[in-house]
Amino acid sequence: MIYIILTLTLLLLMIASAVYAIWQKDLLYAVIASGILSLFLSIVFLILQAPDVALTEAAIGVALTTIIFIIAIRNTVRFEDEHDKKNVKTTTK
Amino acid sequence: MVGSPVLFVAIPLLAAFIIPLAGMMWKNSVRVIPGLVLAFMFFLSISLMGYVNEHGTIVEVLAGWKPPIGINLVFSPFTGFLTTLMTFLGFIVWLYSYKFKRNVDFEPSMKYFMLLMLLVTGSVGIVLTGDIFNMFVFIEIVSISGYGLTSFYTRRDSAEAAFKFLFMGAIASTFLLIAIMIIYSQLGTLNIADIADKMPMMNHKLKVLSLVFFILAIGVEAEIFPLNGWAPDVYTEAPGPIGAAFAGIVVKAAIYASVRLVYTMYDFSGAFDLFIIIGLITFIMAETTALRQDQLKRMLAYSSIGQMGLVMIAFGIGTKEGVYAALFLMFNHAIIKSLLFFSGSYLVFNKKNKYIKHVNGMGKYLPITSVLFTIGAFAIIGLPPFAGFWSKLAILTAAADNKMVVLIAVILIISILEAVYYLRVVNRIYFYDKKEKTEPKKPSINALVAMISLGIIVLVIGFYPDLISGILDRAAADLMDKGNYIKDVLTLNK
Amino acid sequence: MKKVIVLISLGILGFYLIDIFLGIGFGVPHFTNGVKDLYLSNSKDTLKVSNVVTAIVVNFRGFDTLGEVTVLFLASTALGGILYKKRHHVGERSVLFPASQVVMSGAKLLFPSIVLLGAYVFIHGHLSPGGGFQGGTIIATGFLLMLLTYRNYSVSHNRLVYFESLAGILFVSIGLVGYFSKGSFLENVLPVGNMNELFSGGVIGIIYIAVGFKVAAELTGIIYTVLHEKD
Amino acid sequence: MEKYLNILNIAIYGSAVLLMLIGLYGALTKKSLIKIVLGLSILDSGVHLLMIAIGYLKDGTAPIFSPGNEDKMNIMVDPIPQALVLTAIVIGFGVTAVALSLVIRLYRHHNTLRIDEIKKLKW
Repeated sequence: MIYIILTLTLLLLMIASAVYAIWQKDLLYAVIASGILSLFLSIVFLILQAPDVALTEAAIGVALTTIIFIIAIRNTVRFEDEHDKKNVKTTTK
Repeated sequence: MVGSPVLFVAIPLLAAFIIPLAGMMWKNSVRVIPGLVLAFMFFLSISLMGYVNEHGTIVEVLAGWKPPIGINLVFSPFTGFLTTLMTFLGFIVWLYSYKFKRNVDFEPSMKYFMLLMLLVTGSVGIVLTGDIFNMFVFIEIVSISGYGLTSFYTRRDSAEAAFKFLFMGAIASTFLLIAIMIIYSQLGTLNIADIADKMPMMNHKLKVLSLVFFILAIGVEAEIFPLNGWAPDVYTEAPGPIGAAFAGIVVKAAIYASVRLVYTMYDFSGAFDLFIIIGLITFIMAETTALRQDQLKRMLAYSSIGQMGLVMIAFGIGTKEGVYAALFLMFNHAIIKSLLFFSGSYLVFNKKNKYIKHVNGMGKYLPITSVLFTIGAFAIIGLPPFAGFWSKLAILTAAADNKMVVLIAVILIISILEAVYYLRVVNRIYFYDKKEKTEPKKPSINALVAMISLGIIVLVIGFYPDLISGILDRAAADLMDKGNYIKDVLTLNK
Repeated sequence: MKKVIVLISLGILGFYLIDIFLGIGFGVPHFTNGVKDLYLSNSKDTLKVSNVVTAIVVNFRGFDTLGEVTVLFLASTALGGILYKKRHHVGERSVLFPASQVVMSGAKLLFPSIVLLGAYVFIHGHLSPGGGFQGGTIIATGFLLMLLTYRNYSVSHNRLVYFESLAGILFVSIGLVGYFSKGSFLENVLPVGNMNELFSGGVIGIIYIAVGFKVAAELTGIIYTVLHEKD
Repeated sequence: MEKYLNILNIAIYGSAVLLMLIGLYGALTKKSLIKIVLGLSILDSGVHLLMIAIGYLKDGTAPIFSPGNEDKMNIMVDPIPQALVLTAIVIGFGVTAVALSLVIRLYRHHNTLRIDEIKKLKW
């Protein structure tokens, strides 16, 4: 029972962070959200009795993918609407 | 037996890992080693073909586990024929681009040749493997080296083309995984022969849906109509020889994968009609679009897609004659389209956008290249003394045997279109005056050798089609014999 | 308009997927005579490897893993080709922001233990969850930490190439040893030992160590290339 | 218990499919190249969850013969999808890395990440 509630909560959180990652205009937040998605996903893998996959997902999905996205964002632009001057002004000093 | 099929994968990978080390000691080794490896693969496949003709299909077991458990490689007359073709073309592409990259720095040239070698290896792996997940891994190897090669030139548009390719390829690979999982969840195995054996146990609805996912996934690489949006851009932006490699090697491997699925794995005949419909749409759309192109490489790309449509139609006929025609067409297309890409990229060398009008009057300045291009153009249209004629004849006879009159009419009409746009280019080469002052680039020796050998093959096959028909016949018989494939793989005594 | 088309087609796709997988069912055995039981029993009895996933990844389907390692190798090669620029000026290293003293000492403290953890994970790949890929990634995250923390931390490119190439050569040569001595590529040539001991499973441990080194070197290389890309 | 399993059936498959659809939606409709790559990686996550879910067995244990666990072969979850997902995750990372490097190069040339301003990338 407790496992089922835990699983359902994790799945909900996962979906929520996926929606947030797609919806958010600030790419940095979006990428962090997708990292969180991977974190929840790796816990779900653990519940589904796949420790190897959970370990891989935690290492690759949470750490490396997120970091490589962040590096890419830093080398390019941070906002989805990059020409929206107001947006850029307020957040990148 | 001189070697075994596993060396087709093991040796190139070993070489790929050695090259960075060897490159530190002797800089030229980064171009020489891939060539040696490709030549080795070609000779290995020829010698294995000889063995297979006498002793029958080789089934190679990996890691010592018999097929339902382990992965196996199958070297049959059919897969062997494709392997020989691919490795030969790989070697020719290497030969063509050996000096081509001299002006490029050490590091990019190392990457170019390494990616080229692994592109060929991945394609050969797709053909040889007997396991669907292993096929997925090889498809990914081919795709990633394709992305790298497409964006090789740091010109503006190559990265766009590569990104487009990557976008479609990434979605396709998820579809492929879904299809593999549907099959696995029902049958509990990943081996193609085992799946084919157990296929009647599977629910009909899931069978259809998994086939749809498979076709959606493999169709991206096979340049099937709605999924080939990447192809013209990639052919235009990639280096010239890579266009030939895509048309001659990668697409062949993808077509092989879809044919293997429909002929061996699935057991319902509706799939053949699907092939004909897909092929017809692809053929008509591509050839009519090719007519409107004003860039040479784009025109060649659409023509290549159209030819693939024709191959799909021929496979869709579903008889042994149809398969024979399809294989002949694949062989011809690989050789001729490479010749066209090779000579075409010299005709419009260093021109921005590579418009067709740039070939004006090249007949005087680059006589040999122009003649070779003309041979290629005549051959692909299907004019009688050249190789393309026999394959078109074969497909028309196969269609006539099955009384597919509409099909014959469509193929003939579209062939006229094809003739129009190729002859337009040939016309410009010989009967127009050159306008620009710039001196055209003369092909280097190795490129010339590569092109001439392809041209000779086109002529020889054109005059003596019997040289190859025996091999094609055995290959076609091998593909049609599904029970034999299953028996060869599953009743392996080791 | 485009969004509507996309939504409709996604709806169709979603409907079919849900339909397929609800029909397949969750938590119940789906097939009767699949290869699952063969893998489980062979891994236990023949190979004496306790982690069945490792046995599958490295031995039963070791060819896939070779391909997978090649995919990573290709990715790092293609990446270098894509981001290649003529002049390599190694000036100011770009980091996200200058790290504070606390972070610097913390990273220095953490780095050896992360590497140790990674090594532990791939050495014990056949006994417990984990293995070459996981361990290699953990080591790569250790290097990532150092790269992000220290402005001047540099990984010797040549050393990465050595590790990468030698580990790859080791993997393929173990496979070839199996091919030449037992007749099949990647076949186990060493004694399998006893279950749940460190030296069990024959070549599996060695291959996974090679994979670990290779993955660590490749991932570090990928991060390094992208990180130092900035003009 | 049967009912709970049913709930999980719908929940796990539903959320895996939903993840895939969200990812595809992002990849197909968004204008920013990084968002597109992000959508592709979410799509991958969904497929991985789907694959693991297929291998799951009710009340199963992880496929590891740890001491004291040697005779539980019948209730072990299916190890094969796990091995496949392991491969697929690593391959997915490789593709993501290549995609992002292409994005960086496109930005270098065009100084923008919006596909509607990079002319050819319209589809």
